[in-house]
Amino acid sequence: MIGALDMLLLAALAAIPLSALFATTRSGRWLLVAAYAVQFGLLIMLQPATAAHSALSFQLLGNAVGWQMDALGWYFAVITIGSAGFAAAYAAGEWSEVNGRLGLSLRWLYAGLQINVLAMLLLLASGDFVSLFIGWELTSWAGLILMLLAGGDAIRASLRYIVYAIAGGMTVFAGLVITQAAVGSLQFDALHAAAPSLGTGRLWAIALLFILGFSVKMASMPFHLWQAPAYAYSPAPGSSFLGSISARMGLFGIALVAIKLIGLAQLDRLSLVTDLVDLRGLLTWVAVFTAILPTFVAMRQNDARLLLGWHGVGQGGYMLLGVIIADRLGSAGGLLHVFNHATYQAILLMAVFAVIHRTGTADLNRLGGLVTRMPLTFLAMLIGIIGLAGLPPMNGFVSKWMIYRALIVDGHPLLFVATVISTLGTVLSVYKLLHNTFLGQLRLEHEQIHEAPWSMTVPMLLLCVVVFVTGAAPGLVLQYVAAAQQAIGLEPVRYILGGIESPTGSLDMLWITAILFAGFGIGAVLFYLIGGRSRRVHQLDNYAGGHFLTADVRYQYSDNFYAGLMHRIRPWYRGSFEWTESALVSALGAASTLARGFFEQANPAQWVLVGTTVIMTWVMWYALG
Amino acid sequence: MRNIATLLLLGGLSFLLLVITGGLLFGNPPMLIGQGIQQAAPTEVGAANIVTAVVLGYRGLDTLGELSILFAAATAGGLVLGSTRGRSGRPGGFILRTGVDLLFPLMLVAGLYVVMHGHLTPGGGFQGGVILAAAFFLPLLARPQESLDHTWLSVIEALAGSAFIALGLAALFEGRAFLTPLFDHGVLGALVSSGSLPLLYLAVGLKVGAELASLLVRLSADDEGAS
Amino acid sequence: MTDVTLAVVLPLLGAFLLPLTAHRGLHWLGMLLGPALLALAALLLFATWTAFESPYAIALGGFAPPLGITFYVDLLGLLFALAVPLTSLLLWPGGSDEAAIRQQSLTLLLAAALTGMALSGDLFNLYVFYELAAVASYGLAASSATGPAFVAAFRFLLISALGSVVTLLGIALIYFKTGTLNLAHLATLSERLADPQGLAAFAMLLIGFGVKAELFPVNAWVPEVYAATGKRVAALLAGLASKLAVLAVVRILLLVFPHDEARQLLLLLGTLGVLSGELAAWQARDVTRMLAWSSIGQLGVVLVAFSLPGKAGLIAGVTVAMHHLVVKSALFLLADRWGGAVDRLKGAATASPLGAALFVLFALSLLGLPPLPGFWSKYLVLSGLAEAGSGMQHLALGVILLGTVIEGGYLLRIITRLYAAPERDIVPPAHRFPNLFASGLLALLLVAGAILIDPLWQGLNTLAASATDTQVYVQTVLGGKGITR
Amino acid sequence: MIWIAVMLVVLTLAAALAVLLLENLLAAVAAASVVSLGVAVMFVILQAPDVAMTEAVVGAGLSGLILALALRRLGQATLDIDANEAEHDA
Amino acid sequence: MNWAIGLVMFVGAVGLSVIGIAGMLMSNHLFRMVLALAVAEAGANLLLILAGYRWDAAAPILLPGHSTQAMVDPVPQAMVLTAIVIGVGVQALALSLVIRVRQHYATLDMRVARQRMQDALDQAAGVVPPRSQEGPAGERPLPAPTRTIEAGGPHD
Repeated sequence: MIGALDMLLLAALAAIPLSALFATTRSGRWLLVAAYAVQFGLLIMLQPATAAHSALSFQLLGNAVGWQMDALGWYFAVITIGSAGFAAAYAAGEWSEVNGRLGLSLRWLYAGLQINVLAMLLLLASGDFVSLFIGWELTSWAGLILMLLAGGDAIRASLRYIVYAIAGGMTVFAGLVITQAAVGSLQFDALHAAAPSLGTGRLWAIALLFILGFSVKMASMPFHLWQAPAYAYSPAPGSSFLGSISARMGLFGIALVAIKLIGLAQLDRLSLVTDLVDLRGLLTWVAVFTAILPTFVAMRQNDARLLLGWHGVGQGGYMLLGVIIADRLGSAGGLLHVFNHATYQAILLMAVFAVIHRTGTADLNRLGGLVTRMPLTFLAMLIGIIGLAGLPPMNGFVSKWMIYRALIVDGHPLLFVATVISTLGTVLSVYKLLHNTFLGQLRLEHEQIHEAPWSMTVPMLLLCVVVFVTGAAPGLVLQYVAAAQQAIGLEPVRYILGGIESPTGSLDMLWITAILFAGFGIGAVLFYLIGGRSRRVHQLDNYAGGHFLTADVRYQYSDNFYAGLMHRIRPWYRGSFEWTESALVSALGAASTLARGFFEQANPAQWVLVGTTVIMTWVMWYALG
Repeated sequence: MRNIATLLLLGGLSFLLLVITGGLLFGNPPMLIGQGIQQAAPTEVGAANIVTAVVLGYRGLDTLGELSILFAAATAGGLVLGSTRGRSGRPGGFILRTGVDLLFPLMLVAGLYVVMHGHLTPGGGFQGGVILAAAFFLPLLARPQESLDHTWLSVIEALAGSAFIALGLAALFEGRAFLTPLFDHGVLGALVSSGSLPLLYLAVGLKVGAELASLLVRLSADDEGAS
Repeated sequence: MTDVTLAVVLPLLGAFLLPLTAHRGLHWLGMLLGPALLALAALLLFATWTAFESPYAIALGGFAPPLGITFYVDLLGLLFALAVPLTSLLLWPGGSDEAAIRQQSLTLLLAAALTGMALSGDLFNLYVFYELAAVASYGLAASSATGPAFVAAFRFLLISALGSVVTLLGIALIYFKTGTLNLAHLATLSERLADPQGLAAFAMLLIGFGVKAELFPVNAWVPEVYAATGKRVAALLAGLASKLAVLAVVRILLLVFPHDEARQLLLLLGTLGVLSGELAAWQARDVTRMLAWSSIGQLGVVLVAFSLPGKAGLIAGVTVAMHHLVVKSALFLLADRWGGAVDRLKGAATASPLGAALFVLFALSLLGLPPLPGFWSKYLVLSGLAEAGSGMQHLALGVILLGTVIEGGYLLRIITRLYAAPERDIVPPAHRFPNLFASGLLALLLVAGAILIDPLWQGLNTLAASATDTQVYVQTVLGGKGITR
Repeated sequence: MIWIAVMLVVLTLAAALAVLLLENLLAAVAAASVVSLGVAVMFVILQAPDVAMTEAVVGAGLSGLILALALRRLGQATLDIDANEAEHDA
Repeated sequence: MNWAIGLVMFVGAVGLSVIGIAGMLMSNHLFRMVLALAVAEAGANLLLILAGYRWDAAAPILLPGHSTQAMVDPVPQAMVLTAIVIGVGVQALALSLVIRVRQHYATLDMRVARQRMQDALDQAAGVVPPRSQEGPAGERPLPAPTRTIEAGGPHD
């Protein structure tokens, strides 16, 4: 019996060859966008509240393997297919034509996008550890397809990515086999049932291995180095898709294994040094540092894509923080932030790639003043950065508010301060992005730039609507978040259309939005009542020191943005992680040279002797002991 | 420095070997299968020389493998050295030539004798084969210009090896296991006895002789020049 | 007429007769003889496989088992024996000049010897077949007739000959203590070997047979031989010959040395092999040597798998071994044209898209991407290690996973070069058709393995159940009248 | 009897050392033949006439001959190195 | 005192093996390595024969009238027969390889041959040998003589 889940997976599978076939023509690409719409529709038809089972299930090597999708997976799947659909639509028009002419393989791009979607759906719909690992590995490798497409810098970044990804995958693999050894089965239920009776040693091993493996995909500290370049250098649709959702698969894994299967009660058993630090405490601090550090790294970036990439890493920290606090409000905030981040991150990346599409560069020191040329893109980016910075009335504010609230209510003042520092960094760096791209002096070479084509602006603006609507009425999303919370065994958040209801303080975004707009309205009314009027002048229509300015004079430019601040924080961040990573690579190289020397020495028979002698000594030792 | 380390390791190794094997019983082996073979060989195989009974009967497959190894070595040697061209060098003196001429038939007879009596007395196909090879090779030392016909050598080599296998397969066609001795055992100690063993040894002798002769010729040949 | 001895004898016969076809216009016969005999041997083994009911022993020469040499026919032996003619056919050297005929002769000898190793139930007979395989592979290693090939073959010969001497010492030691050579007979006497002397004997055998199995301290010949010789030969040695040597070790381990210490030794050496092989491959700058070192690492995994006790270990070991046989053979075939520096491969995918796709498929399977068979083989090894759960085994688990990460690094380095834009329009050569065809066949096999993994696993279960049961072996060979004193 | 055995072993070991230590390779080959002969006599003492005969014929005779021939050929081997060097320089 | 013979021979067998192995390890001369291999093999063969030796027994040949006499184990003798022939085959092959190595690389030194092989392999693979920068200065080829600056050149 083919169920709704099978229909969805089959549709995603069938769309892969279609993507490879149709990606080269414009109408074909729109057809593919429609295919995503179909998949989205099929997904909506699934009942998110009850787990949907796949008809496909079989025995593999003595393990029952099957697929099922519960509300958690469904929530992530909605974001996945949505991001993919928007990315596909964004690239369907002129973007593909231009880049196709430049040598980008559109077949691989669209097929790769669809393969990613299928792999992620398989992961999100996994029904046991085998299917979880299958989905996990497929997701890791599918991401590589999108990253490799761009060539050049992307290849180095993707090599780095894949080494991290395999390391993460292998850690999950180790967790899997140790789970099997400890529990005797690879079913989710088996671990869930056996977790309370497992010894702490085993539990530590299982929890740590899974969490480490998933953290690599999340790019939590200290595994954060790979993500920004790997995602940033991918082609536009790939970048916006990967940046929106790909890394969140790690969060899904942690929510599933650590919180649902192992359970909070068990996690609390895992403490080091007589209850001083426990695993959850450790993870919250990891999450907080992941939120802070990459944000300040982002501030230093001069490539807009990298800046956003680093923010993606940092925002992941918020989500992990929310989920790992795991109270009603915090976990809801963390999960909600997944959706919110996906939306505004997609907008921001799309806007940046629209600028690249027109100007050919993402270097923040070579842009500026584009607001007059690309106003719609500017608007989209403005809305996006409001979301990213977590300011009302956009949706980023809601999820961040919930996480802050949870931190305060649960009594983590230090964590709260730390997250506020992180938000400060976010605000500063997104302003750098907006300013250096759109404000200031228009560069001479960009005089003739036009607004991005409609095929690119419309998806952006649609997403802006989503960001605004879900910001004003977060209840639309919160209902699914609550279902997802229930699915992983947490208390669901109590939501209303406008936000949260809780005894310690409610949030109603409808009111906040209304007040904000009322404020704007009052301001406008006052401005016009008082008689203020504005007149548009050309940027060059002013003069300084008696000199008329011409377009080739760079009278307003930015370089080394936030120099003072950077000077202050540099002692705190000297790239020690980069240094550690390269030290590891060097160590590997040295070990490799040693091993090579072993194979290439002059008299290979020497090793026979050494080996024999050592083995014989071992034999004697065994004889004596 | 490295040699000193090697010596130290070697000393350690020989010490360990001596210690480990020191507890072995010398001169009184368990002989689990040896005993059985000694009792069964006269009736099962019929060879007076029990070593021959083992080599060609009980462990006949090892002998086939051994022939194959020799063949493999010769083939690989041919692959490495390439086909030989001419041989040069001063012809041997009168005494050498005459001596070799005299020796040739003697060695031929001696070789065949050793081969054919392998099932009765010490000796057999390998030893005899080596003597045969020497018999054919020595004249070449005396008269470097002459050369052994490689075609004939390789034909003998191939046919003798195939004959060994064919003798084994014959048993297989009769429904018995590969390499089961054929024919009657005959009288223990007689020249014509122990079934097909003498035939097998003849095949071994010819193959070994031909192979070693071609190997020797190849090694003694001159280089093909810088190629 | 379906006696499996024929599978050993026919290639030998072919090898003896093949040089005759070099003369008098018999080239066509020479071209046909080898493949025909191998195909016949494969058919024979396949017929035996399909008709197989229960293990049986063949007393060669008709001599009652402990006295004569026996062949033992069970599913494990048949599986590996079947792999021999098939792989040799796939990697058949071809050609009709004198050197080619010699090479074919050696290939046939190698095939015969390896089949013999799969079936033999006698310690010294194993050694003889092993030596035959070794001598044939020295010849094959030198067959490309270049300076490096000669040096590499000589160094190979030295290590291997030294190993043989050590093996001979080991056999002498065993004979000292037991007075027998038949494996079944030895199995009944295995408690006599459960002391330091017995363990030393096992170590000696391990070092000897380990040379071809690319065991850790005696595998220095691997990279240079594979780099210096033809890639078909490398595929034959890395893919096939190493597996049969491993099988010999496993037979000895299962029957004669069922002690924990012997297993631990194997585990230790296997782990070191994984570590050294993968580490060395990390810095390799040409494809051939990268594959050679990676093969050392993979063989280490095979040994680690076989060191696991009981059925689980055997299943895991056979799976890893067979997977590696398919994948490494195919990768070496593809490296025939791509064996040079990694950096020279830029743009190879445009010249040979099918070859590049196959390379990616095999590399992914090697890395264990589910649902390809490589994943399942790795899963079986790792879950076995986790299950067994001693400290040493957990260490091995970690090392294998680390090895996979390193492997991912260097294999991806090749793959990204394949799909990169060609430099200065120098496009690497496309593959020759036979190589592409052979690796395509192997790819089909791999995909079939991925689809049929569960039936295969169940088949392996029955295979392992009988192969790990020493009693079955002893009963079958000695007929219940095991001579013990 | 025992003294003969001891003498034989000492002689053989000395010859084996000589194989390693003699400067002249031809002499080393001769020493290797002596080792083989010594071992062959030991085989006789150990009641293994077949093996003794083989060792004497193969080990002392044939192997010595092969080694000597190879040594002769090594001495007169024309070298490909000149061609190689030329290639390197080019 | 016959049993003591076994012990003496045992020492001889181990001694020969160790001397042979030592020769293979400590010598870098290709030809001598082959010689040492033969010595080591002789030692192993001797040990194998010892494994079947009975101090009170005769050679395993049935003579008319003595059929009841105890005999030494014939099986190791058969094995050693095989091993000796294998040994000589391997030796011949090794020597042909040595001849070829000598032809190609003009050396009988293992270290030199190995280095040249490595270089040749690197060159064939298109990988620059890393040694060329690290080797002692004396072993590096001297830089080609350059023209003096006065003669004018690319600097101007």
